[in-house]
Amino acid sequence: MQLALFIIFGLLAVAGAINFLLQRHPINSALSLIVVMMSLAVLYWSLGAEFLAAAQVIVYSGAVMVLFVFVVMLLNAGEEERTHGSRAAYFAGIPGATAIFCLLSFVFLTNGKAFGSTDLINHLTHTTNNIAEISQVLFRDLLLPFEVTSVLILVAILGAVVLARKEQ
Amino acid sequence: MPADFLWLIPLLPFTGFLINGTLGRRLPRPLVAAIALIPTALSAILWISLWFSMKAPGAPESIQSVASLFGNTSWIAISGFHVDFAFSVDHLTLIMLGVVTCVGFLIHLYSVGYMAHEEGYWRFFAYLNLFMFFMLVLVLAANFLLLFVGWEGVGLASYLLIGFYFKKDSAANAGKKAFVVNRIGDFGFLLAMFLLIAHFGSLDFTTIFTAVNQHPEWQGGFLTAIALLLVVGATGKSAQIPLYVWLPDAMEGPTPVSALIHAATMVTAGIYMVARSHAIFDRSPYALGVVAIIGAATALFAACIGMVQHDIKRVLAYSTVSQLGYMFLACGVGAYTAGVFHLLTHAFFKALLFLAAGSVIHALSGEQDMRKMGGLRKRIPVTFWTMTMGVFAIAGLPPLAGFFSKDEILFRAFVSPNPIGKLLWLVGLITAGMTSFYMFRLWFKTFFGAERFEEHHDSHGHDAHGHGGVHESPLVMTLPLMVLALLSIIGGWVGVPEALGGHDEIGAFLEPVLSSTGVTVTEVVSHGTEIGLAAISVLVALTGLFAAYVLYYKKPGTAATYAQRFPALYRLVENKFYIDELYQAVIITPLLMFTRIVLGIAIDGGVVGGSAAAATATTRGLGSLVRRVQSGNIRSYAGWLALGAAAVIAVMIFGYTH
Amino acid sequence: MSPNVLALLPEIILTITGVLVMVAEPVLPAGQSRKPLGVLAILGTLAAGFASWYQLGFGTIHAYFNTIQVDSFSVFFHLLIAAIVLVTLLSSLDYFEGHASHAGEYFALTLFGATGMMLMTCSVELLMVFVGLEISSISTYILAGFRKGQASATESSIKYFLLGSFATAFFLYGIALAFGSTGSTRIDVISQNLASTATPTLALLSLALIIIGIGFKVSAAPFHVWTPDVYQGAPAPVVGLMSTAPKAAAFAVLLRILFSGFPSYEPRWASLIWIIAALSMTVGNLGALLQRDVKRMLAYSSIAHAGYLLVAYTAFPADGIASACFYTAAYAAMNVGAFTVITQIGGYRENVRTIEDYSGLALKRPVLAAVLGFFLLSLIGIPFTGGFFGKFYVFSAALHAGHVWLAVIGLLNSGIACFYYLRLLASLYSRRPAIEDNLFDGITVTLPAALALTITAAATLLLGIAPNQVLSLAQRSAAATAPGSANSTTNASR
Amino acid sequence: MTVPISYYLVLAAVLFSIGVASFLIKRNIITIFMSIELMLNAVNLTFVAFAHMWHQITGQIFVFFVMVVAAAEAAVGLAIIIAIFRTRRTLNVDQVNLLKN
Repeated sequence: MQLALFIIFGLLAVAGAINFLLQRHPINSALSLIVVMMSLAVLYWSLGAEFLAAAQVIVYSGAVMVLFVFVVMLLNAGEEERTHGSRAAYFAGIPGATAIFCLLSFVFLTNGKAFGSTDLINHLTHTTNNIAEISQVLFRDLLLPFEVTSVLILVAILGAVVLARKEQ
Repeated sequence: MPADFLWLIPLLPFTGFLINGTLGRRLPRPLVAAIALIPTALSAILWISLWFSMKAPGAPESIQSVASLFGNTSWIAISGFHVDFAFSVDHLTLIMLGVVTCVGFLIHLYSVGYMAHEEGYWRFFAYLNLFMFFMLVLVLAANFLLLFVGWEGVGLASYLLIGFYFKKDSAANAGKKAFVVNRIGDFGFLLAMFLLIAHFGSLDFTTIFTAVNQHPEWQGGFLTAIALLLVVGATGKSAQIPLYVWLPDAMEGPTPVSALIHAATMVTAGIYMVARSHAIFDRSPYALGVVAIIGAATALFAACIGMVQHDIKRVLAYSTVSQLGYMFLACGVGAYTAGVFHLLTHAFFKALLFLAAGSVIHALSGEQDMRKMGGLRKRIPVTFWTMTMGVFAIAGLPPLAGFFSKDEILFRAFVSPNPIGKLLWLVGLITAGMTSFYMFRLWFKTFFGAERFEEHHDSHGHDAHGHGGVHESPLVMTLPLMVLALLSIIGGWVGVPEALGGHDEIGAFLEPVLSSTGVTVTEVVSHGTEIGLAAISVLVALTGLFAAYVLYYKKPGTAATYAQRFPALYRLVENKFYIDELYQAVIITPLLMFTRIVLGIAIDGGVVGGSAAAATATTRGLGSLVRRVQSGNIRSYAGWLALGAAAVIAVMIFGYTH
Repeated sequence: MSPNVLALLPEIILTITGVLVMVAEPVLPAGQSRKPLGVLAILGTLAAGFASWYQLGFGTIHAYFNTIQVDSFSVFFHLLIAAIVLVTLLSSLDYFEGHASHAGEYFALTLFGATGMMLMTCSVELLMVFVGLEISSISTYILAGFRKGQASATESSIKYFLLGSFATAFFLYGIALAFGSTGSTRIDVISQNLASTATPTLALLSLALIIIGIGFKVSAAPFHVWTPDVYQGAPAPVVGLMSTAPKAAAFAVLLRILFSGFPSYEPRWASLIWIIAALSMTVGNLGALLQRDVKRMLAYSSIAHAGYLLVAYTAFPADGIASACFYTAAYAAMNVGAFTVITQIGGYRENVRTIEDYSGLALKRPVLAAVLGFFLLSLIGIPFTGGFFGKFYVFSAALHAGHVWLAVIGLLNSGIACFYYLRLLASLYSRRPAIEDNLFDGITVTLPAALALTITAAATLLLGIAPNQVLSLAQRSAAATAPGSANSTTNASR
Repeated sequence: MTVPISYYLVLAAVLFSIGVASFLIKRNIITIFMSIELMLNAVNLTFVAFAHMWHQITGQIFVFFVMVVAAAEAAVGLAIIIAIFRTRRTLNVDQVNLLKN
């Protein structure tokens, strides 16, 4: 069943990503991205990260992407023109991106044996409670990063206020 | 004098610099001059007392003093390697110190008169004191790093002083050129230092030279590499081929600066450095050969150019390059003593010549072109007589200073085991004749013949003195001239060779420092040969005198006729063999083109970027060669980032392991 | 004091001051000067600096379940960052007077950014490094666009932001793969587990991606493309800050990751760093030759200096850390100093841009010109300045490690570099062309700015005359970070 | 039926590369920014896969932090985009190139 889930939602994610790439209207791109994120949420679930899956749906698709869509609407961004400001992006960038993909896949596949396979059942039986475990780590071992993110958010708020405010 | 006071010698001028540099602007001129002169005089007095304490029987051959800055640690300590802020004095340093402090003081004194009407008086003296400080650090340094600090420092001070008239573009450019060319030399010096660290784990003179002396089996190899790199440094500072180009341009600075920095002291730093590290050079006949050939070639080449210059200071500048070539030649044949001896006498007569030239320029309210001089002998008699001493000394006529030192070099070249020793001697001899010729040319053109200058009464010429009228300089300027003239006469008597009935005192004095432990065996030659060689060189000098006499005094038009007969050759020499243009064409332009093209193609989103914007940017300023390095497009940048990322990953995964 | 508080004392002080400034900003009436807030920020920074110094007396402190390791290495960088921020605040205290209403937020963001940078240098947990990096990056993205009226400022901001986030994704990917190959994100555990990892190529890949991310932050070639544009458009005091402090923090992170995390892979990463260093020096210096805009030229120069600094990384492990630390300090002193002068000359409007615009400065403002000249000489690497010893250490360290050619390339590059620095220097001391004679009339060097200049000039000089003080601190920090030392320290907390 | 971890990793690599490619190809600044989100999501998948492999919850925690950071970045990024739109009246990235050599 896990394989089926992987194939279906993996393909859906890739299809969403490609659609994201090909769509010219920002809204369509945003919606495709939401498809990718939803599919990823399912894959998280299939890897035993059910809390993360929920957070992915709520935070990412729900909040962050809504923000994007909101700004697209606000600025009334229409279909993007295919201007040709940069040929370097094609001559250098696309081969670069392809090469990155090839190199990454090469390493992943050659090391495939060492990674082993998913073992959802074992995972589920061994880890009693995903959320309890998460809070154990989050509020103990990684307490400091958690606290420090408040500074990060403070900076973000401050920045958004400064930048978006109109000059008097 | 206790060793602990060594650091006072450089520190005194530095205080002068600090005071004048910070407060000088608000102080009256006499006070500025006093602040600059008194520390220099004190340094000279300290040198004298040092001299006596080291000449005393039983005195140590060298004394060391380690200054600790900010606590008792070494100056720099990196794991397993440390450098102290240490000064040391031995007999070689003592001679250099004498030249720097005494000639330096005389030139300071002269400047009081020469610069009296300049704006930026305080700035000038502050820079001059700064120069003294760095120069003294250079000669006192007990290790290569501190020597390098002084080395760079004098370059900096020289840069500031050449560009002293910074409102004049040519002066600013000359300063820049001097700086850049010297950096090329410093590159070699730095590399040499790194090699020294790598091989000896130290930069200390004593440590390194002791190590070399303890290992007679070290021949050539890395020592040659170090020596050659040091030579690169020395060619930069001492204006030798191929890095001599900055020195003639450096004449844009005030004349006392030319006398102090570009004749007597700073430019000899290269020779000092080679002599100082002779233990290394002695092990590398190859490097010595290079030094000798560079020296001989420079001597001849610069003398050629000097023969046809019209600017009085430029003649002296090329003459300096040529004389420095002699000193290099001396070092190259292993005759370090002769090199240092010539350094000493040259400091006297060349400083004299420059200061006298400055006095001439001062008299003519800034005129430097010899074609507009002449007949000055009666108008400025003190300058004339002192300069005459200088000219005779540099021409190598006995018994003046230049004769003994130059003769010593030629003799050493003649008897050196170097396979081309005789050729080097011949080149030196020809150069001696040319030197005599162009110096007497200068002498005749300036002081004899018809008066070709105009009487300025309200002019503001080069140095903007604006007194008007041709006049002798004040005593404060002529006094140094007289002292230096005296030194130019008697300065050579410390090195009269035994063949001529002397005792070669300087040779004996420098023996403990410069004696070769190596293998430089000289041919044993009779005193007769030595006297014969001396006679030949005197003859050659007299020939030069005679030629100049005929061409520029007896029949003043002849020189021009000869020039017309060989127009191409004359133009070639007059334009200094087009070396500046050559460098521009071969090095600078290709470098700029390389940067523009390579960057344009390799990094550019520009060739590929938007065409309309590219066109405007291209026409807007940088010329058709300039490709836009960066297109300004975020996507292009991301493209390069992605490509770079792929490359980094590939190198990391498949790359070689060093 | 609880070890947890002690370990984060400087960061806590900075955050509290930042919050105070941020809260006070809207309370102050609209027309009133924001200088008191700036003074408050300066005091906070000073306090943070002293707090770091105080930490030095406690040896190595581990806190927050080993996510934080305060040792002489982190203190070194803390002090450096505090000093840079202090100078930046001093030089920009009057920068916004009469121009923008949100100077308070500028001060607050600077303080928060400093918090992030300090956290980067003292954390040994990659998650913490990531969060710190984001704090510092986001605040600099915003600071870069602070002159909102100017189109170039917002453009600089968006370029920095988009490309910065792009690079952050690579960095994050690197962390993910490091986690994948070792099962941990703590640097010391990574180092231990690497010995037994079943997937060494994955570890290499992760290191490559981390180097890409950090390489972007320190603007090393080939990840430097953003630098000139961003520096040109951003306000001068901010450029002074972001060309030094976040870079210092990123260099510190790279040192920790390479020297403590991946020491066993040294043969591989050293050759990569070798290439990056050589490329950065060359690209930076050749690029700078072509520039007319001074800020842009200094941007290229900062690329080149990143290259010099990376040379130190190839000297593993002996002198690498110490010389890298020293060079960072020397570079920070002279670069912040140069930008402080530029801030004073250009003012908020920044109408003195090109090298030609600077011509004749020495006639009108001799002291400013002399100070800028001094920093330029240090950037060239003249003795008696910090720049000289920085280069000297770095290159001699590289030679010790046997990288002769890298040192040669570096020296050649520092030769090229003097061309463009001298172009500016010569311009300062040249006669002014008759046009635009009033360009320098509006310059007023206020007391805080003069103080900032004094601090940087004194630091540059001191590093050139008596480098041993800083060097010994750098060597202590090296001892704290060198491979194998992590295990020998004692745990002060838990 | 189990799935090799490497499949997940390759899927993440695919998504990451598509993210990089869209950064290069997209013209609208907002969508370019979305491409970064896509890349971050790919990294998140990697984290989750490794967390599963190592039975270590830290990997999952990381994803939380990435989400927080992404949200913060989004707030700031969109504010910058609004500021850019105010001065330029365009969102086309090819027209944001005042600063260049």
